[in-house]
Formats: sequence, C-alpha cells, structure tokens
Amino acid sequence: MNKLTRDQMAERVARDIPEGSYVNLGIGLPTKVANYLPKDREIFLHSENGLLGMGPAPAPGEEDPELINAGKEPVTLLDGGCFFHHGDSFAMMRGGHLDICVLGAFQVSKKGDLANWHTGAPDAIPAVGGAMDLAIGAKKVFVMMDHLTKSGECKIVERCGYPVTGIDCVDRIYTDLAVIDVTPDGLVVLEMVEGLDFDELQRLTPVPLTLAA
Amino acid sequence: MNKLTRDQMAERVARDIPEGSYVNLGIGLPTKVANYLPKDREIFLHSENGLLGMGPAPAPGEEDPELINAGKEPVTLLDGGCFFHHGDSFAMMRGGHLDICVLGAFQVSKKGDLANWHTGAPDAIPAVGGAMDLAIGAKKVFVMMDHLTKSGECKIVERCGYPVTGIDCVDRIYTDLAVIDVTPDGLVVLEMVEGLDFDELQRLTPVPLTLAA
Amino acid sequence: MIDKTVASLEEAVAGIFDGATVMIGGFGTAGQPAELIDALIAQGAKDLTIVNNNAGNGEIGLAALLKARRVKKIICSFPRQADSHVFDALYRAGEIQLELVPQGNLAARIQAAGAGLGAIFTPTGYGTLLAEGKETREIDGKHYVLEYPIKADFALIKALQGDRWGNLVYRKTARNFGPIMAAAAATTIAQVSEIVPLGALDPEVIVTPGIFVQRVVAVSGAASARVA
Amino acid sequence: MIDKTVASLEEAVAGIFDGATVMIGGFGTAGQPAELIDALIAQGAKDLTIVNNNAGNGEIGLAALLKARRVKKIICSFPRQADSHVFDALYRAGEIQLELVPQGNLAARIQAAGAGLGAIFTPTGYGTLLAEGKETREIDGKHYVLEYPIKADFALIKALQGDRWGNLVYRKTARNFGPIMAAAAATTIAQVSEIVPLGALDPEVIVTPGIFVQRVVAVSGAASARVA
Repeated sequence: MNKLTRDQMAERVARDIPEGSYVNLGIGLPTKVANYLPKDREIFLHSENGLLGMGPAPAPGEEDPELINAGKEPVTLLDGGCFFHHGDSFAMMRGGHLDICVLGAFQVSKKGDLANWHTGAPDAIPAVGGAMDLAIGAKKVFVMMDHLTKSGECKIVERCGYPVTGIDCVDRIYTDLAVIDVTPDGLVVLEMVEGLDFDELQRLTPVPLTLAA
Repeated sequence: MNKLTRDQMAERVARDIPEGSYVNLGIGLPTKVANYLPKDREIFLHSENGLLGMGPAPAPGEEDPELINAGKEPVTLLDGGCFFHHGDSFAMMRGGHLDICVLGAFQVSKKGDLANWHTGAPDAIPAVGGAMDLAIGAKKVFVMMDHLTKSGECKIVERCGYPVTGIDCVDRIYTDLAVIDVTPDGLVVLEMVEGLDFDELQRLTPVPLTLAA
Repeated sequence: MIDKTVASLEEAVAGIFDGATVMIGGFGTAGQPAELIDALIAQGAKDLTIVNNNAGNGEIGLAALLKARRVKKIICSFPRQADSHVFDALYRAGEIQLELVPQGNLAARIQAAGAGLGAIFTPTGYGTLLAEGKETREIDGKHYVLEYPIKADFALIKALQGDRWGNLVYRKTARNFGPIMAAAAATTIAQVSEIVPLGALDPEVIVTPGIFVQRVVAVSGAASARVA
Repeated sequence: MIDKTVASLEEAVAGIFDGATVMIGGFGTAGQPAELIDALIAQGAKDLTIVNNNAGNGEIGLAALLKARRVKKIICSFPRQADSHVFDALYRAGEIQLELVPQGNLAARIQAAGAGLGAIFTPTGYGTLLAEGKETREIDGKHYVLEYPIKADFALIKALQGDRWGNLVYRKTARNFGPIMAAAAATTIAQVSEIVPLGALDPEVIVTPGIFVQRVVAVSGAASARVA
C-alpha cells in the first residue's frame, strides 16, 4: 500500500479546511498544513501567543523576534491580521470561536479521547502548553498522526495508555493510512490509501471500524 | 450648629483624596466632589462606562454624545486618559484597583452595610447599575449623605431597613454633621461641624459612637 | 474571498428568529446601534430576550423595540431612567420580564460566555436581594456568588470602522459593551460608520478581532456621533 | 505630579522581597523583560515563586534567575523546551517545585486575579492528570474544573512605550501575558523601549491603562527587539 508521507498527510488535511475557517495548527506536524492551504481560499490562522491572520515564514533576514508563532518560529502577519493578549487568545480557543484545530497525537481512543502531551514516563518533565485548551475548545478537532508507532502498535486505541489531553474531543483522525471520523456510533472510515483494503485496516486497528456509507 | 451644604460636603470629601488616587465618584452628590479636587493634585477619575482620566464637563457646544460619564452627562478626557470596554472597566472595580469610591446612600449600618440602590417599595422599578460593584470593589468606600432624612430619621442605623447594596463595605461616612469611620470597634467620629458637640451627635444617631482619640 | 460586509441593514438583521436572545450594545445611547434596532423592528422578530445595560430611552432605539412589543424579557442592570417610560409602563403592566443584574456581573457573565467558562464566583451582589437563592462560597475569607454565563444568538453592536474580515475599532465611550458582546454571541452584527480596506486598521489597535464578528454594515458616518 | 517612571533598573526592582510571587511576562523570549530579570538577579531576592509561561531558555533571563537559585517554585505551562536545561537540571535534582498549568488556565487564572473573581469553572484539563483532586462540575451538559486565581506581589513585564501615568502599548506578539499580568500583581514594573510624554499615546489604543502599572523604566530601544 501507499502510505502517505507527512507532506501528503498535510495536504490531505488542508483539503478539508473550508474558506473562511478560523484554524489553529498545533506545533509539529500540523504546522505543515499551512503549506498546503489552497491559495484561493482565505483561511484565518490563529496562534495561541496572540495573533490571528498569521502569514507564512518571513524571507531570510526579515525575521522579527517579536513576531513568532506558538512554536516560537518567526512568522508574518497578513493584512487584516491583529494582535491581542493571552487572555483574549485563549478565550478564542476555550470559547469555541475556532472552527478547526489540528493536533498531533500519541494516541486517540475510539471515543475520541486524545493523548498528546505527556508520555507518562516517570522521569519525563511534563509540559502542556496550550494543548489541553485546543483539545476542548475548537468546534472541530482534527488529529494528524501515523497510524502505527515505529514498533508497529496502533495509535488508535480502546483506551489511551498515555495521560489524556482531553476527553471525548477528537472529531476526525488523519493517519498515513486512512481518514477516520469519531462518531457517537464509533469510528467510521472515510478514506483509505491506495492499495489498502478495509479488512487490512481493521486488522491493524484494535478497535471496531465501520466503512462510511 | 452649622450643617454643611452639599458643596461643603463635597469639598470636605475632596480634601481626603490623596494625589495619585484612582477614584470613582458615584452618580448624584458624589459627582460634585470633582469640582473641589485640588488643582495641584493629579487624581485619576474612573467612570464605569469605560474611561480613566476623566476631565471636567466640556465647554458648551463641545459636548460629544460618545464621551459621557456613568450619569450619561458629557465629559472630557485628560491627556493620559484612555478608553476600554465594560469587561475591563468592571475588572478595575471588582479587582480592587480603585483606591477610593464615593457613593451616596439611603442608609449605612454600624457594621458598614450600605443601602443605596432600592427603596424596597413594592411598586418601585429596581435599577442597580454599577452600585454593587463599586460597593465591594474599591479599596476604600466613602459614603456622602445627609445625617438625617427630611423627616428627621438618622441614616446611620443599627441594621439597614432598605435592601442592601453591599455588606460590610463602607469605610467612612461624610454627613452634613460629621465625618465618621466604620471600624471593627464600631463607629468612630473624626470630625463634627462647628457648634455640634459629641453628645448631641450621639443623641441624633441611634447607634453607639466613640470620639477619635 | 471572505467578505463579511453586507449591503443593507435588512440583510444585516436577516435570520433573527422569534424567541432569540439578542445582545444590544450601548450604555444609554452611546454605542447603541440605533439603525440595526430600527432594522430589527422592521424585520419583525418577536418574543426576544434582550441583553443591554439599560431598558431604552425615550421612544427610539431599544425603547421603540419594546414599544413594538417584540421583547419578552430584558436582562439589564439599570432599567429605570428619567426617560425609560416605555419600559416602565410595560413592566408595571406585567408585560415584560426583567432580570436585573449588577452591571459588573452583567459584564463578567457576558465575558464568561465569550471565554467558554462554565460559571464564575463573583463578589458583587453577595448578601443582597440580587443574590437570593444563588449558590455562594467563602474563598480566602471573602464571600462570592456563583454566576453563570450569558450567551446570545445575536449581538447588535456599533463600532466606528470595520473591514471585510470583521475587525472593528470603536470611538470613545461608545466602546462599552461592544467588544464583550461580540465574543458572546453566535452571530455578531456590527454597524460601523465606515468600512475600510483590509489592512487599513493597524493590527496593534484592532479592538475586536474579526473572529468575533459575522456581519458588518455601514451606516452614514453622521449617524455615528449623533444623539441617537 | 504623578510620575511612575523610575531612573534605573535598580530602582525599578527595589523592594522585591524574599518569598515574593513574581509574574514575568513573555512567551519564550518575546516579551520577556530580560533587563528587569537581570536587575532582579543583581537585587538578590530569593525563595521566589515565579509565574511565567515557560521555565527559561538558554542561560539568560529567566534561566539565569533559576541558575542563580533564587526560585523556589515555578508556575508555568511549558517548562520543557529544547533549551530549558537549567530548569531541567534543577527539576530533576528536586531543587525546584513545578506547578504545571494548561496555558489557557494560566491565562484565565491570572485574569481572574486581576478581575477580582473568587474562582472559575473552566473546561480545560477536565479528566486529565492536571485536574486530579480538583473540584469538578457538570454545567449544561459540559464538564468543568474549578480553578482559583493566581495573584502576584510583583509583575515584571516588557512593553514598547509607556508614559508617566503608567499607560502602556506593546509590540506584536511580545504583548502576550503583559496586560493580564499587569492587572494581577500588586506592583507592576514595566520596562519600555521609550517613555513618551503624557498624551502622546492615543487614548483609543492604550492597551494597559496606567491604573495597573506602578513603575516604568526605559531600557535602550535596541534591546526591545533583540533576541534576548
């Protein structure tokens, strides 16, 4: 089968973001989605550190250490963008004003619990940032992750083994193998990569899947 | 005895407002205090409808219907003043950022309960505005009122007969007869008008007073 | 291209349904979106719950909406004013419900809705008639009342300038409830004196980011400063 | 005449006492008041509780304060970063306490302190390790955690311009926690790139009104934009 590359995953997610959406792209893999947003759609990117209308990375030499994104990388601001303080920024998230947020994950449970902030290892230094706010705040939470860990375990699980970031919060999962909706009736497969059939996907995934009608 | 006029009361209160204070002057009688603030002191006047650094009334013809005070009268803004929304304005009050607020009152109890928003009459249409926020928010709450009602009843009482605005919130009472602190040990008379002696003030006031040392 | 500007007041208030909760900006007439209210009266929605600081002045704006008998309930802090006779008469006749809220609790509850909080403990009103029956708690030696968010289906607000993304700036004390209501309503409709090109508003001084605004309509600039 | 400007960084941080809770603005280095932190290190206060989004980067600013062993406890959302080795080592050695707070709850708790709320029900963190042992409640079908305000004795923040009344404006994403920390601290100390005459800041665009600011100190303009 043709597993999606990380860029292909980002491109796939980007396709599902409608014009006019207010979107937060999490640190890491989700950041790549910005590269694939169709140029003919106006989409509003939010960054937790107080900007809306975030533009692409600046040209080399044009970086401004006071114009950064949540990953602390230099960015730009589009015409029509604006700045605000952290209280307002997280009110946007917590208050349900973002249409979509895209997050990376260690695991997603069949009920839509998300684990993406902490491995739970006893010697790990925990850091949560805005992950828990994003998980519960946006109207739709999209997760992007590999379907399997490097050692071959499925990241879609019955119950999260890692400490959760939010309960019952994921709406859709984009993996390198499939696009899967989390619904009240369970996980519904919308798409699979070329060369993958449903039985094989189900074999790899330890929770019941159904195929979208 | 020489009862203070309303202007004399306002002048007396103004004397107790130190330079640099953030002050909210309630609607009605307290508004007059602004007229007597010493010109050599910088004092910051706050208005609940979203301004700090309020200046005097504008010259006739210079009124701006979008530059008003809590009483909806036209005002001006000093250099260094600013505008903000209602959330921020009441955060200033509730968060204890105002040094002093000056309020009118129907009654003040010996414990410092304030009644100034509602007569409790069954046919009265209640209206509270910012009174309850001011009563509990400012670091010091000064009340300005006549000592006696027109029918001769004292407005300083054992327990408020009118519905209260706030509990245990008044710090100092300025009447046309005296200046009285509300302390954990009871009401302490700081000043009396010329021609009034303590026994006479106590006779007019149905709760125990002591004279400041 | 996203363009939140609409061409007419009629279009601006389209879809406001019977029984909706509608926040209306303004402190007295400053910041009151008088033209949007007139359009709402013409539009005809009824059984409305209105959230405003006051309950109308004179016979225009909010008072005219009340007079047209479109309002079932009003949530406000200061209904009784020298010129609130329309409200006064309806209230005395038992024809309008009143939920009286201290002004700072009104603001805080609107903010809580916009910020997604479930409830807040506020000190304002503790021990008073307006906290009767409400849950209270002592925290660090101080007494608080539990208050719940006030959300709205629509907010009608007035700003000075807006752009096609819905960014807004206000004028002087007409700002008042506008920014916090914009964040608390599912659909926020702003009347502005001027629609400016995208990028014309300084990103440092935009008061209401467009994320909180769904429709922007221009009214004549002169209207912005008049005593509505 | 009220003049909140002070002539030196030393004067700016005077009186910060051992055991104080000190909020420090910034998201990473953007908005971090590096010069004030250096002055605090020189001043010598110890056993501090620090409130910041992060736990220091590299060896400068907040990291240098940690390295100087002045910090007993840090309240933050994201301590672990590529260059947070100073914190990491202290934490692993058990020499610093960490209260980890989701970033939005950190912001909301700071705001609650500034706004005088007793506590707030927030949805963030419900059902997670970071809500363990905390009171929860279901409101309108949604689950919330009760969180308390975070107040501070001092806040050290960085702004672009300030005036003698303490009014502040910020620059781009260096604004972040500055305005909400200013409101939550008993004494707020702002370093600015430029002190401007009273009235030079447009009253419509002042972000932090002077009521929230007690001291303002100018640092060289160049420092404002450098990667501190």
